[in-house]
Amino acid sequence: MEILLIGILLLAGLAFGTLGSHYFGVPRVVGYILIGMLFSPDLLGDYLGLDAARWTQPLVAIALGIVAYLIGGAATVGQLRRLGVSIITATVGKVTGAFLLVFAGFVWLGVGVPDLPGWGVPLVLAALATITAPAAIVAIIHQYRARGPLTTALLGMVAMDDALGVVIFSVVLALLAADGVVSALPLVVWEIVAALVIGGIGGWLIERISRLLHEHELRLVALVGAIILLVGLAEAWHFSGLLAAMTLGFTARWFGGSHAERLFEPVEQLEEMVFVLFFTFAGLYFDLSVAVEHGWLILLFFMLRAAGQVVGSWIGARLGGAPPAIANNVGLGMLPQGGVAVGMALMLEGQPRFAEMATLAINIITASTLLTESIGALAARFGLQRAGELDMANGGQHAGQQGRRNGDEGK
Amino acid sequence: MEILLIGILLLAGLAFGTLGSHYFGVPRVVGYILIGMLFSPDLLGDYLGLDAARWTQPLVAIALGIVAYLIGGAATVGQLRRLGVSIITATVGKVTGAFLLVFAGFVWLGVGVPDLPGWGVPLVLAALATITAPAAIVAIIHQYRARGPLTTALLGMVAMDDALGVVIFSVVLALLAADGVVSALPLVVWEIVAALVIGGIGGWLIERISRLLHEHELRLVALVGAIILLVGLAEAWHFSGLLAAMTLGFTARWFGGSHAERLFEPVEQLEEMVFVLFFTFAGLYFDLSVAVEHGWLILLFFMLRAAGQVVGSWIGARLGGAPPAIANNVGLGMLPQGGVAVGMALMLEGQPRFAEMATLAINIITASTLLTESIGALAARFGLQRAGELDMANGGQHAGQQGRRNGDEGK
Amino acid sequence: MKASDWLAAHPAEAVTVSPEASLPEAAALFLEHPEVRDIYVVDAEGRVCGHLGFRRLAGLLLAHLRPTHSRRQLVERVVGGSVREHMDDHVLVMRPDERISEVFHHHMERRVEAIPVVDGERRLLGVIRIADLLRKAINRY
Amino acid sequence: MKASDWLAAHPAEAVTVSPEASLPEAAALFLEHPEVRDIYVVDAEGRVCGHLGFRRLAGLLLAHLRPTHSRRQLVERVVGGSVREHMDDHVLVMRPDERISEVFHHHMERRVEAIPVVDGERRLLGVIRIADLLRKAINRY
Repeated sequence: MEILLIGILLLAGLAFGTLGSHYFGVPRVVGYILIGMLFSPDLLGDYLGLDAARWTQPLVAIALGIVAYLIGGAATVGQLRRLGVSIITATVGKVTGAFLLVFAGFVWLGVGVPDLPGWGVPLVLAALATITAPAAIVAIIHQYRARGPLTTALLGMVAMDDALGVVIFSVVLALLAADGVVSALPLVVWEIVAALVIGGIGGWLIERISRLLHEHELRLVALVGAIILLVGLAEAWHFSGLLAAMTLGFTARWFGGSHAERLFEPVEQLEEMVFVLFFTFAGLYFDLSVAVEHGWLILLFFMLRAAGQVVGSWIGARLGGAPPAIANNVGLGMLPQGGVAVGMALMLEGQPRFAEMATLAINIITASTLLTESIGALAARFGLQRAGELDMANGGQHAGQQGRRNGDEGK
Repeated sequence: MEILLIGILLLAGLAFGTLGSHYFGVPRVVGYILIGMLFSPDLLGDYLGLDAARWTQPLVAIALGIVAYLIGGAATVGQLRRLGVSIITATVGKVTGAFLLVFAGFVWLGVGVPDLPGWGVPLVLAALATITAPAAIVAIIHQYRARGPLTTALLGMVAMDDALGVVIFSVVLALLAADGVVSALPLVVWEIVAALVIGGIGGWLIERISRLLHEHELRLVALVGAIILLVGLAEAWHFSGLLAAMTLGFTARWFGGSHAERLFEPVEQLEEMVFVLFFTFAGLYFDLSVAVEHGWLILLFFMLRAAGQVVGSWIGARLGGAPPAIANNVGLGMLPQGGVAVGMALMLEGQPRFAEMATLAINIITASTLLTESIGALAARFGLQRAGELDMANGGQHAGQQGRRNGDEGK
Repeated sequence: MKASDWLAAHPAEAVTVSPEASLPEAAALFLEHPEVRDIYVVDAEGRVCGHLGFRRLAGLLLAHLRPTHSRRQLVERVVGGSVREHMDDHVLVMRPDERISEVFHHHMERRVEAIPVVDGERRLLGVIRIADLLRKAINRY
Repeated sequence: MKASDWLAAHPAEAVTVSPEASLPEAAALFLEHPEVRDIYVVDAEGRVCGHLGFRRLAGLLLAHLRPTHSRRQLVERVVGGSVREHMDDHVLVMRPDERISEVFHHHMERRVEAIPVVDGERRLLGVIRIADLLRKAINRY
């Protein structure tokens, strides 16, 4: 039955996502999530007798490894250096701001679950709050032909902030696993250091290996195999698979020299499939009663994250020497939340101790994704417009054009 | 643990396969199988505490669906028509000959297992005997720059015979499921007809859908999603998923008109990964004691299949009007056995009633694959040489050249 | 910028072929126009009905140089056939009043180097070439 | 046929660029040679150290026309950089005594249109172009 469910989720999610983006201009993600919700146990799932639980966990772990690999490979050291000081400081400020405000807010409210220390849930939500999804922002920039220093800053920041988010989330998970006990600190250190070392060695190896494989198909086997192996090792030896996969990508890119297509293109083609799975799975776990009961938590998460990243990125950008026109608007442009955060929340589901927290986190993140993917696009547009980087005269005809052109094609 | 095992199998299999083909000129398949054997319970598997059982079944079903889709999409109706009468008759003759001789031989010997009727095991082995793997043959043709009517015939035949094999195997499985009871005949008809109808409708749909998806990544989601959905439906509604997936490919190609890259290229890139999984899994199931005990069965299978296809293709080719130079040699060129047959044998493992037969079939097919992939290449070379289609002066430097060139690359 | 405005500023003519032409005939067209990587198949009424790319054609005519084939490629190698059988009949086209930036990326996805602009009857008005877009882009730097 | 024999019969010169050149400078080279899709990056000693393809370059300089970016492409779009940073430093080359049929398919895999032939010091002796192979192939038909 799991095969059937995955097939349905992939196809129906894709159909709903592309139709939604085609006719209503919302990101595809929204359609993916809604389809997942439709097949959740509360709605069709129970009725159809579908059950996702057995397959979800390993699939999510591997899929998250694939995304982490791509995040790690986004930039070389040289590119990071040339990205510009203000983009780096603004990204760090944005991530720190969102993390601190969400953490403080949820600690202050005392949101928690029985199995975990009081700082557990706030810490996880704060880590999840640091992630921004690039797709909606890039689409807005394309649609309105935005151009200028704010546009450049936004593009650079959305490319980079996931990497920080992965590091933070990995550390948070390691801390939670140790339960805050000081004597468990060596385990925390192991979880992080082993991930960095093993991922780093793997990156060097996979770069060497990929030089010997000329065929796209064989490189795909090697790269996906390496990611799966790493995720499997992480499970067996208790280190952070997420961090290890990101390190794999980073070191592979580093040793690979300038040209990265060979190492990343085969895997990039799988990314959309991973996201369809993440979002539809997240939708499956969506529980209307939890969402309604915790509606104010969702709103609070959204507000704290937004406020935190607007203030944080303003401080960071100003410290990095960016002009006010950038510093004032850069936080607004980065609201959309997405795949990586959802995948991380799903990963929590795997460990029994975290199960209750996972349900809460998945519901908050899923609802917040729906919210930020729609509002976030408006906010990004507003920020870019305020900075005078939009070409309003020519923008905004996207949906209509697209519809007509598709009709023209084919025989 | 399953994640770890799959990661190990993918990477180690790939490494061993490519090294073997690089240094010893054997097909990669051989290395894949040997790695699987290395991690089988008899050897390292037990020691490392690895367990494949839980994951294997759904993975194999989906992977076989992917391969069947590609087999179905190999040719359009127009291309089949222009393939030439003698290629078609020779293929049919080859498949029929191998099927009949293997079936007759094993029935005569009375090879069976407790749970099944006496004709069960011979029927399954006969169906598995009809498959030929193209890779080793194409490699020989390329290596020796073969050119001529026999070369053309061989290329056409290896492209087509899998499709016949899939049909035969699907019918055999349906018959076995009905246990030969006449009252169960409607179920057999349903298993085949439903597969054709549902696969056909799916092919039409997926062709329509793929016209709307411009991005490679989205088409990959749609195509893989459709295959998974079909395999899942087949499981739920008890029709032949293998046949349905092949029909999906065939009708998608048919409705898709001439240009098929859009519909097949994204999936073709996954084929090597599927084969690495198939062969290493098959190696996992390899049981030395079974192979030794049934060594003479393996040899018999090999001999009967070879004799059947040489005689069958000779008759078929002559009936189709091919000159003796082709008819005499075409059967020799098609010994290599491979991925599809191995995948089919693995699929038997999924149903408890077939489990005992599956172990026997997997061991026979795996051993026979090892045998035919090495001997088969020699036989193909011999046949082509006898027909005077080899360019011996220039051939056979492959391994050495390759080694040196790789050393030249890079910085 | 609209396609019609672009064509007025950067006129470029498409190379066309009949669907009944053989593959070597199509190859000869590419060799006559060494800068071109896309030719368009037009029917007897002059309507665009297909696209044939240089790499696709080279892959077909040089198949014997490749040591691995998918089943699809095996059949293609054995069977041959006219342009009609190997063209992509799902051509992305632009209308004169469409904006280049809205359409261009689909063509990059499809790995083509030129975008045909057609009128309401699918008759070719011209092509927009990536090379010309690139020329304009580097003048910005 | 050996690479050296082919080059003697079908001489073709490679277009080269320095690793320090800017991307627009590299683009200008492509526009000067409209039939070329591959340029080779050679260091101060004249050794081949990289390859830059037309589509790769067009993708970089026309990134603003694309509505979706991978993270890698986002960074590339923001950061820019010289030819050295965007070239493929893993160039497949041929030696004069290698046979074309043994090497050609790796180049098709890599989606390049020409194979550079280099001497023992990795200095360019010429290129073997797919177009010329195609010309020879269609003469067989």
